[in-house]
Amino acid sequence: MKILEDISLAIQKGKARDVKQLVMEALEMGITAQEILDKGLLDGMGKLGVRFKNNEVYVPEVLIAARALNNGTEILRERLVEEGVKPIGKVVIATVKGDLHDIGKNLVKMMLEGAGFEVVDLGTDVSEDEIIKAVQQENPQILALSALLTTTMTNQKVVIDALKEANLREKVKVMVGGAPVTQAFADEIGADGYAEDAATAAEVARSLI
Amino acid sequence: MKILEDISLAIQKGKARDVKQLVMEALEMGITAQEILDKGLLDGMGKLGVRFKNNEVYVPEVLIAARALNNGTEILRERLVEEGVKPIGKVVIATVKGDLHDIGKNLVKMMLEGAGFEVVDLGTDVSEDEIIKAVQQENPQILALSALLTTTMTNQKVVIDALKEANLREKVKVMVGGAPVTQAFADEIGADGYAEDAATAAEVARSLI
Amino acid sequence: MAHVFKTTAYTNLEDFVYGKALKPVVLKNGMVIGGGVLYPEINFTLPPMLITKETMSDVMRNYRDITTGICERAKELEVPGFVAEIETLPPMTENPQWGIEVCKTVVDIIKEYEAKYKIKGAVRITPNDIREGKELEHMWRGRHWDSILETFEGCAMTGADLMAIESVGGKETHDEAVMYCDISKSIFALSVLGAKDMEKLWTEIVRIGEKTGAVASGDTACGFANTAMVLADKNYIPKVFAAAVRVVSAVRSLVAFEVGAKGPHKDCGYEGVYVKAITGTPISMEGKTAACAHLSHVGNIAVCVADLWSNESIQNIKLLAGMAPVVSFEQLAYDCRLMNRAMETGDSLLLRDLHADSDSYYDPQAYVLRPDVVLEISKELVKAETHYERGKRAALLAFEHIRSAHENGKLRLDERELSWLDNLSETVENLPEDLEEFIDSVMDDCENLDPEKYDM
Amino acid sequence: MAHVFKTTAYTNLEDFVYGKALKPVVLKNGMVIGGGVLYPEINFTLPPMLITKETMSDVMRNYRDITTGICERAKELEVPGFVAEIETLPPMTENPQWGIEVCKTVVDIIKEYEAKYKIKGAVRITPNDIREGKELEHMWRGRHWDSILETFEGCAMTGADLMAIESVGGKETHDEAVMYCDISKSIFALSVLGAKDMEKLWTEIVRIGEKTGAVASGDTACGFANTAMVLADKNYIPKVFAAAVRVVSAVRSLVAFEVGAKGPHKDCGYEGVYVKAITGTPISMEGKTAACAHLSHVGNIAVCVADLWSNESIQNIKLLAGMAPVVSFEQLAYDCRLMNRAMETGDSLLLRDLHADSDSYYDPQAYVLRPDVVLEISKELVKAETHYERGKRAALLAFEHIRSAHENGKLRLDERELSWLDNLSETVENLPEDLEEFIDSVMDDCENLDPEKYDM
Ligand code: B12
Ligand code: B12
Ligand code: SF4
Ligand code: SF4
Ligand SMILES: [Zn+2]
Ligand SMILES: [Zn+2]
Ligand SMILES: [Zn+2]
Repeated sequence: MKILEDISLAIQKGKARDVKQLVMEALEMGITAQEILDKGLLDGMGKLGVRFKNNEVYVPEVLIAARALNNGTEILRERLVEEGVKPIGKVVIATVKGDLHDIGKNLVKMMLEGAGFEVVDLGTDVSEDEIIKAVQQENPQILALSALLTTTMTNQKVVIDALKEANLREKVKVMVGGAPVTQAFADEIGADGYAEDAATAAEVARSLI
Repeated sequence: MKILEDISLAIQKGKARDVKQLVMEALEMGITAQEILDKGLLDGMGKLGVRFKNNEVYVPEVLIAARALNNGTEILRERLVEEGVKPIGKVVIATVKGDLHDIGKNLVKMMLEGAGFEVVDLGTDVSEDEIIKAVQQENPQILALSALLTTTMTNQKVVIDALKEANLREKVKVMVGGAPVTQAFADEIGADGYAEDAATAAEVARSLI
Repeated sequence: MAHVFKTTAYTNLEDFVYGKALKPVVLKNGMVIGGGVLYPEINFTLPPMLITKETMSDVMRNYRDITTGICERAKELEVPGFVAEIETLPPMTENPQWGIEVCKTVVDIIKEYEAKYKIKGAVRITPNDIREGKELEHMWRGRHWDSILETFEGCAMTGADLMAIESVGGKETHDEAVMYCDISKSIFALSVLGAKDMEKLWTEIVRIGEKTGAVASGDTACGFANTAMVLADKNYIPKVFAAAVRVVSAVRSLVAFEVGAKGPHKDCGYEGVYVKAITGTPISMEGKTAACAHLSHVGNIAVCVADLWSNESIQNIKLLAGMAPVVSFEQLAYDCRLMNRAMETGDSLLLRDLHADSDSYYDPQAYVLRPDVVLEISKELVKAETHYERGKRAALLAFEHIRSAHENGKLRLDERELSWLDNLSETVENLPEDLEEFIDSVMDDCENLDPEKYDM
Repeated sequence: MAHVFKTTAYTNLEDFVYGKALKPVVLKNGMVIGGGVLYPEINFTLPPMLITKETMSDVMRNYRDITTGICERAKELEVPGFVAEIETLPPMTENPQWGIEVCKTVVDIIKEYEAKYKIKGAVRITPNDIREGKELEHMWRGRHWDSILETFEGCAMTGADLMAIESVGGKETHDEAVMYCDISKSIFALSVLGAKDMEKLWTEIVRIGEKTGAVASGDTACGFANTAMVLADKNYIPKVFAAAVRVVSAVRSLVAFEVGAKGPHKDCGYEGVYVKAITGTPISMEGKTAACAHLSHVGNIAVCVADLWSNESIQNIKLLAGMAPVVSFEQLAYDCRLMNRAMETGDSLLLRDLHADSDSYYDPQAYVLRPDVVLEISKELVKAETHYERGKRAALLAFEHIRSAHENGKLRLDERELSWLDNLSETVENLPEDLEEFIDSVMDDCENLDPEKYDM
């Protein structure tokens, strides 16, 4: 449908105001919120994500599109609830204890949101206790852990062990990442997923649920 | 005693003929084989070992001294048995399966012999089965494993696991080494000792028995 | 009182070369940095492990082994001298006694080798700046601030020769700037917040230097310009943005020298070339041999005016030849041998220019490190009076030089970069004259900034 | 029929420089090795892991990731071309289908990048020589021999551009020679056993080249000269011995060219400089950037006449910047940029000599790699008629040049080295004229040698 394509394009161009306008029009035309979300907003983010992965657009462009996306979903929110539509999944994300690097984590968050996930960001330097508490409260499908230091990456294992202790390990998939982390390390500590960059992280997250 | 000092010096200079001569004289003088061995032959090797570690002599010099040492112990052998003297320990050494590097292993062997160990050398590319068999037959205090390839170092763990299987792990201390091996790797696979070079290997071996 | 540099120390391109600085730094053991020899500066860090009370003996073993390995290789290769940098990791600054213990371990081994084999080595201590995160009370008082200063003083007393830091004043704001490529916010973070913090912090470091005899050396804008560089290298942000941030960051890093730092400026601050041009103090730089720590587009050009040549950082893990820090050290030593040989034969300017010309066409971040460009920009930069004006001018000068280089076929830029170049220049041109007005216009939009921590 | 080189290809020191060879090698994709550009040659190996049927998918993933990482970086840095060397590990030669599969994986990715982004890349396949150990039946027939040739042919068919090996004929004997610093046995192992094996082996490789279009490139005397170099570097054996072995090893490595190899000679064979001097074919060399694989005393001088510049080998492990092979590749790329820039500006001879002079004073192993020394020794070497005579002469020439350099203050040698120099020279001077007599005098003492495997 033309209007959904227009929404998708407006997202890709990061035009928050146009997105707002078009989403309202689409609703008036009687298109379901679900369809507007999937074929308009998320379609746009998805296409931009591909272009990001191919080095055709920069992060600020994706961030601006993500803002536009938020604008759009804001309007849809009520209707989505009415229609009983749920986000495709919920992710709790954090940089582990002792580690203050957050740029990588923020990019992962951005791409996850762009892929339709609801993301709860606990910030940086988050202890295993805080993470456990958040998992209990938020009940996410996925826990995503970032670490940038060779002296903190081991804390990803600490969190996984704490999950086991708390009998939560089976309830949540764990994804790990960050510059020093490798697939081999992820395997070794018993994580369910690993990705080298933010775009791949979103793909891996989708494959995990 | 002067003659023991002379033996020690002759060893250090690698003078096989002199060593032979002097050892016979010492025996005639009524010095025990034990004393000739410890304060003459092994003393010489020990001193040369220190100079080797300090980069004052080269490998060929040590090898030639080792030959002289053999000459000396050859003569003492019977008397040592009579006196009930045993070598300070027995070592089985091998380069693990898939790996043909033997220079490092040979140097370790040389330094172990110089330190008074009896060494059984299984050669290179030795499977875990062959090693187990040798441990059963030779009953050594120490098993020394060398590996030079990142793709064979893991076989050091394979051997340790096979020892456990065969209920031999408690009977023998395992030392590992070779260029890619580290103390951390040694700890990880449950080895008892690690050394970075041949001179240190002899020290570690002594500390293990 | 802060001394603002109003002229450049270097006026002649022929004098502006690696291994020689107008104001060399003489160390206790007689090594002269910037005195005619390019020395390696080796950096290292722990392999994957936790740092806790329980692992402390293992931590110390690592530092001991690293230092011994390096000294041994220095002896083998007859290196004329070297600097070892210790960048503490967060727990070592939070528990200053740990950081000081690490420093002592390294210093003692180096001194032992110096006594035994006449290997000349020096230690640079770089406490990591822990003034970040949820628990930070204030930038200039409280637990975090105290720990940093305690680490400096303790390490200086234990024998460290040089004191450096990669301070983070303004970084919370600059992170946002980088992600959105917001050049106004970048200028605000660097030349307002950063400069303000630098002045406070470096006044203290200089004081500790006077008290202990350690040299207050310099402060990298890593959290700013290198973050941008790494993101640009991943194609996450435009290179012209990262190049401009680099030049703007010089304004911030200079502040240490305005309050009394003496150099050598720290390795990972590529803006050091501007610091050297303006102050005449020696600098450390890192390039291709630091690829172990981050890939970059300035592998060769980085050495052009360096006085120390660094690998930035490498974990203590085993490579085929041996431990990685030793490997890095050997690579640095050979690079320095070549450069020093050319110094002896009188070919240093030629070698400098070969290095510069080999990189500068391919990337604007390399282009703004060209010795000729650095001198030209520096001469203009020092004409501006305030840090804010300098910040603006730095960005504009970078954009101008990049644009004209591109027009003259001296620099390749693709379409995407060109359109960012236009937008960014326009933004800077339209920034207000007045500082207060500028601050008002930017600060509201700074989500992560807590002005009270800066007494604002 | 084997062609014995009676003159050197190079007569003029001015022509003998990196990046240019008298007989360049043109690859299928148009890359010309020795045609005026120095290219990086990147080598890599697996991280700690076993190679079995079960781990094969992981093995392939490693090679895929390595190759993709390198191609990406080649694109980013706009490298004008590169060679990727695959040295198979033993299980991959024992099961040729594995080696061929690895080769195909690497070739396919490189071709994909060439098609998509015009990145020029070539593959050198180096099956490891498995003719060692207890189960070996014969050097030139049986399972081991067949597997090697099968790996060559399979990889050539799957798209490998260059074929190389580090063959081990005579190595069992040379190992003894090295440990005892027995120069006679070294000459026997290299110029008798080694030369004999090389002739058989390379005749086959050249044949496979003719059949498949892959280039028969060259054969490193690694198991000989690099073993000596590594031991000398650890101070286990004298450096003058290792230096002489290097020159003698040229006699062996030349045999490949006598039966039709075309170059580029393999990276880790530093004797390649002699091969280039004599044959005019291009060579690969490795120096400081190969410190990851082994430390050495020839970090700079190694590049003087190189046509490919290599890192020798690095495991696929993670460094702070990213995977280690990518890091190594970036370092090589910058080295090459510098050298190529000097070629453009006409400064290549100067840069060559700076590299040579920076190393050659410190170590005899570096000294015998000086371009001037290489040319002089080569000219004398080719006058000897047989491999044995050449072997003897190579050692003597090395000793002479080392001694006179020392006497003229151009090379530093300590006392221990000098006394070995005297003893070793004397030994070689007293070797018999007659080959049979020589063989008789040495062979008895060769514990590990089984002459039947060599049809002797
Ligand atoms: C010489 C050598 C060879 C010779 C071996 C000769 C021989 N008879 O041993 C030859 C040419 C045959 C060879 C073959 C190969 N090699 Co090789 N080889 C080397 C080289 C250059 C030196 C090794 C050496 O002898 N060092 C000197 C000795 C004294 O040191 P060391 O072995 O480390 O031993 C000391 C310590 O480690 C310790 N130690 C050793 N063992 C033990 C045991 C115990 C219990 C203890 C406590 C201590 C200890 O003490 C020793 C003395 O101080 C290294 C390079 C390097 N940097 O190490 C490559 C190297 C080990 N080889 C390598 C490779 C790839 C190979 C081949 C696969 C090459 C090929 N593609 O064909 C084959 C493999 C053959 C096989 N199946 O094993 C790679 C390994 C890469 C990897 N993935 O792991 C290396 C690292 C070279 C490189 N940089 O790429 N190699
Ligand atoms: C920027 C930076 C900083 C900034 C951080 C700013 C910020 N807000 O994050 C500052 C200056 C604060 C900083 C501080 C420090 N840093 Co720092 N830093 C860097 C640098 C230059 C870039 C990191 C970055 O942002 N990269 C860009 C992002 C996009 O990449 P990324 O984080 O890898 O994330 C991507 C992927 O990894 C993945 N990913 C990330 N997280 C996750 C999570 C999941 C679940 C998944 C699936 C994927 C995923 O997707 C992301 C996007 O594609 C690196 C160098 C480098 N080469 O990485 C050093 C580096 C990480 N830092 C280092 C060090 C040493 C420090 C300090 C200790 C320095 C010091 N001594 O003071 C402090 C530590 C502070 C602390 N407690 O954490 C070292 C680490 C060395 C080590 N031992 O491990 C590095 C490697 C630099 C170096 N070469 O030495 N640093
Ligand atoms: S570039 Fe590296 S050394 Fe410098 S501040 Fe950044 S992380 Fe630290
Ligand atoms: S030097 Fe390295 S690459 Fe060459 S043969 Fe030896 S081990 Fe192999
Ligand atoms: Zn640094
Ligand atoms: Zn090699
Ligand atoms: Zn190689």
